[in-house]
Amino acid sequence: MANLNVTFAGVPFKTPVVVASGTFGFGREYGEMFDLNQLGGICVKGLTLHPRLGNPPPRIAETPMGILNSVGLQNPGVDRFIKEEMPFLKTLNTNIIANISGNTVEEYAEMAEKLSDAGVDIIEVNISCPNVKAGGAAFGTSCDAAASVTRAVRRISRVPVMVKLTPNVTDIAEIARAVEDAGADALSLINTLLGMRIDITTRRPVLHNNTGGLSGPAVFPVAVRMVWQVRDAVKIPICGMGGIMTGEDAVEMMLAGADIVSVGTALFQDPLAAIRVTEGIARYLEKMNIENVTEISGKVLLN
Amino acid sequence: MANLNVTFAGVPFKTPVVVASGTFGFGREYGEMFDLNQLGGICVKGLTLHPRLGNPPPRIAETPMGILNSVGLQNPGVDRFIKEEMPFLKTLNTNIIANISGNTVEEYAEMAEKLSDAGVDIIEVNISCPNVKAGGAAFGTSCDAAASVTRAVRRISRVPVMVKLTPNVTDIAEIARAVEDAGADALSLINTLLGMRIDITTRRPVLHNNTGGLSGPAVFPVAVRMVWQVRDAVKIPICGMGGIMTGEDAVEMMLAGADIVSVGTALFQDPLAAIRVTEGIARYLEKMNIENVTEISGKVLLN
Amino acid sequence: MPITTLATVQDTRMLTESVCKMVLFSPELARLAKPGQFVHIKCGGESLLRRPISICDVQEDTLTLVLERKGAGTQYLAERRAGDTLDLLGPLGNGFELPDGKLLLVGGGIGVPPLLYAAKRAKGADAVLGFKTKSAIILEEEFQSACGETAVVTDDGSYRLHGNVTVPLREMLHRGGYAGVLACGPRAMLRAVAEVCAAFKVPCQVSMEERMGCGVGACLVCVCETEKEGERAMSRVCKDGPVFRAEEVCW
Amino acid sequence: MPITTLATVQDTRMLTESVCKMVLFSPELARLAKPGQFVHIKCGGESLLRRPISICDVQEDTLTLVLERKGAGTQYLAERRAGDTLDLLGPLGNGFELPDGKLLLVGGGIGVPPLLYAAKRAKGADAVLGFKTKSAIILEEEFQSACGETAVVTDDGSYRLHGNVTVPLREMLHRGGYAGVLACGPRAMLRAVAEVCAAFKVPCQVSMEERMGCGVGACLVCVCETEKEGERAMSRVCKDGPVFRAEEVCW
Ligand SMILES: Cc1cc2nc3c(=O)[nH]c(=O)nc-3n(C[C@H](O)[C@H](O)[C@H](O)COP(=O)(O)OP(=O)(O)OC[C@H]3O[C@@H](n4cnc5c(N)ncnc54)[C@H](O)[C@@H]3O)c2cc1C
Ligand SMILES: Cc1cc2nc3c(=O)[nH]c(=O)nc-3n(C[C@H](O)[C@H](O)[C@H](O)COP(=O)(O)OP(=O)(O)OC[C@H]3O[C@@H](n4cnc5c(N)ncnc54)[C@H](O)[C@@H]3O)c2cc1C
Ligand SMILES: Cc1cc2nc3c(=O)[nH]c(=O)nc-3n(C[C@H](O)[C@H](O)[C@H](O)COP(=O)(O)O)c2cc1C
Ligand SMILES: Cc1cc2nc3c(=O)[nH]c(=O)nc-3n(C[C@H](O)[C@H](O)[C@H](O)COP(=O)(O)O)c2cc1C
Ligand code: FES
Ligand code: FES
Repeated sequence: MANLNVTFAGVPFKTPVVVASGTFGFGREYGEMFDLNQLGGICVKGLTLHPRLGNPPPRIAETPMGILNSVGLQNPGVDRFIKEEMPFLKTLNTNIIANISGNTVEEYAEMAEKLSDAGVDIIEVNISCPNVKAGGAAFGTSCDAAASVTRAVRRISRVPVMVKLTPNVTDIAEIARAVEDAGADALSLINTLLGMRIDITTRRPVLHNNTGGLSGPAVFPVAVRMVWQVRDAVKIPICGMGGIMTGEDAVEMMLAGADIVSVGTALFQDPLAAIRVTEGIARYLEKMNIENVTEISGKVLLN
Repeated sequence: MANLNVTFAGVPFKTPVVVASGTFGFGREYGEMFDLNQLGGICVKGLTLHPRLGNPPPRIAETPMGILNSVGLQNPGVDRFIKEEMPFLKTLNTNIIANISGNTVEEYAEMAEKLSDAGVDIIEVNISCPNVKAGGAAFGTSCDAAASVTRAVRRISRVPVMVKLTPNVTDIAEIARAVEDAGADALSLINTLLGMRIDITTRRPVLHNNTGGLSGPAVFPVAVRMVWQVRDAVKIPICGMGGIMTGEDAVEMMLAGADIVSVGTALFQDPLAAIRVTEGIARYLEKMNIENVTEISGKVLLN
Repeated sequence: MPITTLATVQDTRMLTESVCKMVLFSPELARLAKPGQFVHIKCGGESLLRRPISICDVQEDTLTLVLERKGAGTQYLAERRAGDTLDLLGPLGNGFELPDGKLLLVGGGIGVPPLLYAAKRAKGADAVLGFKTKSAIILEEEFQSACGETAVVTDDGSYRLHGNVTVPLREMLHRGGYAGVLACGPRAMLRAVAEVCAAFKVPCQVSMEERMGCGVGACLVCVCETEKEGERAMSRVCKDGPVFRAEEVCW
Repeated sequence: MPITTLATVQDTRMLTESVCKMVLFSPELARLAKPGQFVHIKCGGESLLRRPISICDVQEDTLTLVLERKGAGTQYLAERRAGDTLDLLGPLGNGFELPDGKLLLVGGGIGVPPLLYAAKRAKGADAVLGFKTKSAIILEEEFQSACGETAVVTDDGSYRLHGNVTVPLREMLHRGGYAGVLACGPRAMLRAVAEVCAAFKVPCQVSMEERMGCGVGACLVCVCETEKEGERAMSRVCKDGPVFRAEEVCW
C-alpha cells in the first residue's frame, strides 16, 4: 500500500484529499454517509464575521459538465460556527480548514483572531467568491488587495494561512506571487469561474443572482493549467481543485503542481467521491510503483 | 418563416450564424458537405503576415465537454490567402470574414491594408490567440495594447473592423470599452480559455505545446456571461461564440447580447452543426411568435 | 440516514403522454422510505447533477416513482426499461408528519404522486387532485381506493369539477373533521392552499420544490425562505424540507 | 466526398481480449470506401470528439471495422450490439494508392486491419504482420486467404517468428518482385519499414496516426510534418493522409 501522508504547510495530512469549501457544509450531513476520518481534511462552508442568509434561490444551474452556483456565503457567522460546529468537528480525526470571507481587511483579521484558538488546523482566506458584492473576488483580482488581506491575516493567525485564488484574472501567477510575498503559508485554487445561464423560454437568468460560479469537470483543464502556472511561480504548497471527479484527475492535478487536492462538485454526483478519489490515487501509485504520494507533485514532464 | 436577416456593423447577413475562425479552414472542405451559401458568414482560419507552420502535434486534447487546441496559427500567409483562397471564397454568396494576427501593430495594419481590397466583408482582429508566443493574446490582455491595434487597423481598413476578445482577463468589459473607444465597428467573443491536460501515464502534457485553448460546451456559461457583460459596456454589435451546439444555445447567447453568433467546435461533432443551429433559431422564433431575429438580441430579463 | 444504491427497473409505463410511472426494485429503500421523502437519481453520464423525484408509493421490495418528462434528466429516466439499473441516493428529506386522525391531501399536477404514499400510511384520508386538463390526470383510481373521498378538478373543466383545488378544499374543510392538510404542487397552489387552511385554522404541511445540488443538506443551494419564532432563515428544501409547516414559509 | 450517415451494427465479436470486430450496415459507405480510408465515429453524448477508425473491409452493403478498446471512446464502440446505430462521417482520407503489381503489406498490432481491404483490392499481395504476443494476433486467417504469403512475427516469440517485422520484410524484399510496400502500425515501426524500403528502393506508403478534430481537413489539428520537393509542410493526416509516401514524412 502506497503512503498517502503529506505534510502541507506544516500540517500532517493522512491523505492528500480534502473536501472543498461550500460543498460539504460543516460535515454533519455527509458524516451520516461515511466515516469522515477517512478524509485528509474538511474545508468548511465559507464563514463571515456576521451571519448571512445568502442569495435568494434558485442558486444552482446545470451546464455542460459543470454547475453554476450562487449561494452567496450563507452561514451562521464565525461565532456560532465556533460555538455550534467546532465541538463536533474537533471530535474528528481529520484536519479542519476554516474558509473565511470578509468585507474589509479588518473583518478578515478579526475572524482569523477568533478562529486561531478555536481548534482549526488551517485558515483558508477566500478572496475569490464571485457571488457576493463586497469583499470576495474584489480582493482576489488585485495584487495589492490580495497582499494586504494576506498580510493582515498572517500577522494575527496562529495557524497556517492558505489563500484561495480566483481564476477570473488575467495573470494568476502574479497574484500568487504577491500573496506568497505577503506571507501566505499555502495557496488553494481554483475557486469558480464566473458564468451565466439564461432560460430561453422565460428569458430570465436561471440563477436568481443572474450570474454564478462555474465548477465541475468543465473547468478541470483550466484548473490544471492554473495550478501548473502557480507551481512555477511560487514555492509555498498548493491545494489544487476544480473539477476533480476521479483518482486519475487528482493525480493529473498533482502532477501539475498540487500537493493536496480538494473535491467539491463531484460529491453532488457521488457522495462518496472523495473516498473514491483517494482510492484511485492509491491504485495509481501502486500501478506505477511509487511509494509516496509526495513524489508525484509537480512532476509533469514538459514537452 | 421568421426573418433571420441581420445587419451587423453595416454588413447584411442572411442569417445570424457564422462559422468560427480556425474550425472551418478556408471553407473548401465543408463546402464538399453542404452548400456554403446557407451560412451567414465564414470566418476563415487565422492569417498572419508571413506563412506559419504552427505548433508540432499533438494539437488537440479532449476534456469534459470541451477540447483544447494548440494549432498555433498554421496558415499560408495573407498574400497566398488572397491569391489562392479569395477567388474561391468570392464565388460564394455569404460574408467572408478575414481573421488576422500580428506580431506587431504594424503587421496588423499591413494585413488590413492588403485585405481591404481583397473582397472580404469584415476584418476580424484576433488579439486573443493563446497558442502563439509573440502577438496574439498579449495584445488582448491590456487595454492600451488592444486599443492601439484597433486604432491602427481601423485607420487603414476600408471594411468594418471586428475585434476578437480573449476570455483570459480579469475584466473583459474594460477591454471591450477600450476597443470600442479606439474605433472598432464590432466585437467578437470569446476566444479560447487557456487550459492544460496531462497524460498521467507518460506524465507529459497531451498537447505538444503543453497548454492550449479550451472551446466547446464546457465554456458556454462563461461565454454567455462575458457577452452579457460586454453588451452592458459597449454600443457596437457583438458576435457571440463559445460552446454553441444548438439553436437553443445560439438563442441564449443572443438573449445575453449577441447580434450574430459563431459556431466552431460543434462542427467537429456534426459537420452540419451551423445549419442545424440556424434551423433551431428559426424554430424558436416561430414557436415564440417572433418575426425578426434581431428582436431577441440583448433581451434577457434580469432577475 | 440516506444511502446510495443501485436499483433495478422492474416496470415502466406511460400514464399520460409525458408522465411515466416506474417501479424500482430496492428492498433497502423500500424499508427506509417515508411518505413525502424523495430520492436523488443519477441520470446517465451526461447530466452532472442528480434529479430529485418523490417517492410515490412503496410496496414490499419496490419503490414507485411517477415522473414528468421535462428536460434531459427526466427524459433519460423516462427512457429506462425493465432490467436497467438506476443509481439512487435516498431516502432524502423529512417527509410528511402523519398526525392521528383523518387527513386532507391536496395535490396539483406532478405534485400529486407523493400524496399517494401518504394516503396509504395515513389513518384515513380524503383527497383533492387538480390537473390542467383531462388528459393530464394521473393516479385517480389509486387515490380512489386509498382515500375515502377523492375530488378531481381540472383547470379547463374538461373532467369533473371545473376550477382550482381551493374550491373543493373549502367545502371539505367546511364540513370539517380533518386533523391536517398535506399539499404538494406548484408554488402558487401551495400558497393558496395555505391561506385557506389558515382561515380554517387547520394545520397545513406543504412540500416545496427547489433546484438541488447535493440533496443531503450540505451545499445550501436548495433553500426556501422560512420564518419560525420570528427568526428568518434560509431552510434547506432537501433536508429541513421538502415538507414545511405552511405558516413557516415566507411566500 | 464524405457523408454523415447512421449505420446499423450488424454483428460484433471480440477477436482478442481488447480488440473488437464490428460489421456495420451502410450501403453508401460501402460503395464509396477505398482501402486506407477511415470513418470518424461519434461515440455517444459524453465524448465531444469523434474517433477515427480505419476501414478494415467492405462487403456488399457492409463495412467491417476492427478496433482496440483504449479509452472512453473505443470502450463505447466496443459496447455496441447488433441493432444499435452509429453516427459515421466518411469515408475520409486519401487511402492507399494501389499500383499494378504485387504489393507487400506490413502491419503492426492495431495497424493491421486497414491492410486487409488493401490486400483484397490489390493485384496480388503478401503480408508481414507483427504483434506483441500470441494472444494479440488478429485477422491471421483473413490475410492468409487474401494474400499469397503471410508472415507473422511476435515481439516475444510466443507464436511463429520471433522479433520484428523488418526481419521478414528484408527477406521478402530481397527476394524481390514487389511493386510497393504499404505499411500501417506504430510510428517507430513505420519509420523502420521506410528505412528498409529506401534501402531496397521499393516505393513505400505509410498510414499515419494523429489526434483529430474535424476529420475533414478544416481544423489543422492532425498534422504530420512532411517535405516534398524541398518544401516543408504540416500536412493534414485526415485529408492529405492518412497515407503518405514514406520519403515525404519527416520522421
Ligand atoms: C423534492 C422534489 C420532489 C420532486 N418530485 C417529483 C416527482 O415525483 N415527479 C416529477 O416529475 N418531478 C418531481 N420533481 C421535479 C423534478 O425534480 C424536475 O422536474 C427535474 O429535476 C427536471 O429535470 P430535467 O433534467 O428533466 O429538466 P431540466 O430543466 O433540464 O433540469 C435542469 C436542472 O434544473 C433542475 N430542475 C428543473 N426543474 C426543477 C424542479 N421543478 N424542481 C427541482 N429541480 C428542477 C434539474 O434537477 C436540473 O438540475 C421534484 C422536485 C423536488 C425538488
Ligand atoms: C486514421 C486513423 C485510423 C485509425 N484506425 C484505427 C483502427 O482501425 N482501429 C483502432 O483500434 N484504432 C484506430 N485508430 C486509433 C483510434 O482512433 C484511437 O485508438 C482512438 O481514437 C482512441 O480513442 P479512445 O477514446 O478510446 O481513447 P482516449 O485516449 O480516451 O482518447 C482521447 C482522445 O485522443 C484521441 N486519440 C487517442 N489515441 C489516438 C490515436 N492512436 N490516434 C488518434 N487519436 C487518438 C481520441 O480520438 C480522443 O480524441 C486510428 C487512428 C487514426 C488517426
Ligand atoms: C455550491 C458551492 C458552494 C461553494 N461555496 C464556497 C465557499 O463558501 N467558499 C469558497 O472558498 N469556495 C466555495 N465554493 C468553491 C469550491 O470550494 C471550489 O473551489 C470549486 O467548486 C471548484 O472545485 P470543484 O469543481 O471540485 O467543485 C463553492 C462551490 C460550490 C459548488
Ligand atoms: C481548432 C481551432 C482553431 C482555432 N483557430 C483560431 C484562429 O485561427 N483564430 C481565432 O481567432 N480563433 C481561433 N479559434 C477559436 C474559435 O474561433 C472560437 O473563438 C472558439 O473555439 C470558441 O468557439 P467554439 O466553442 O464554438 O469553438 C480556434 C478554435 C479551434 C477549436
Ligand atoms: S441540495 Fe444541497 S443543501 Fe439541499
Ligand atoms: S482533423 Fe481537422 S484537419 Fe485533420
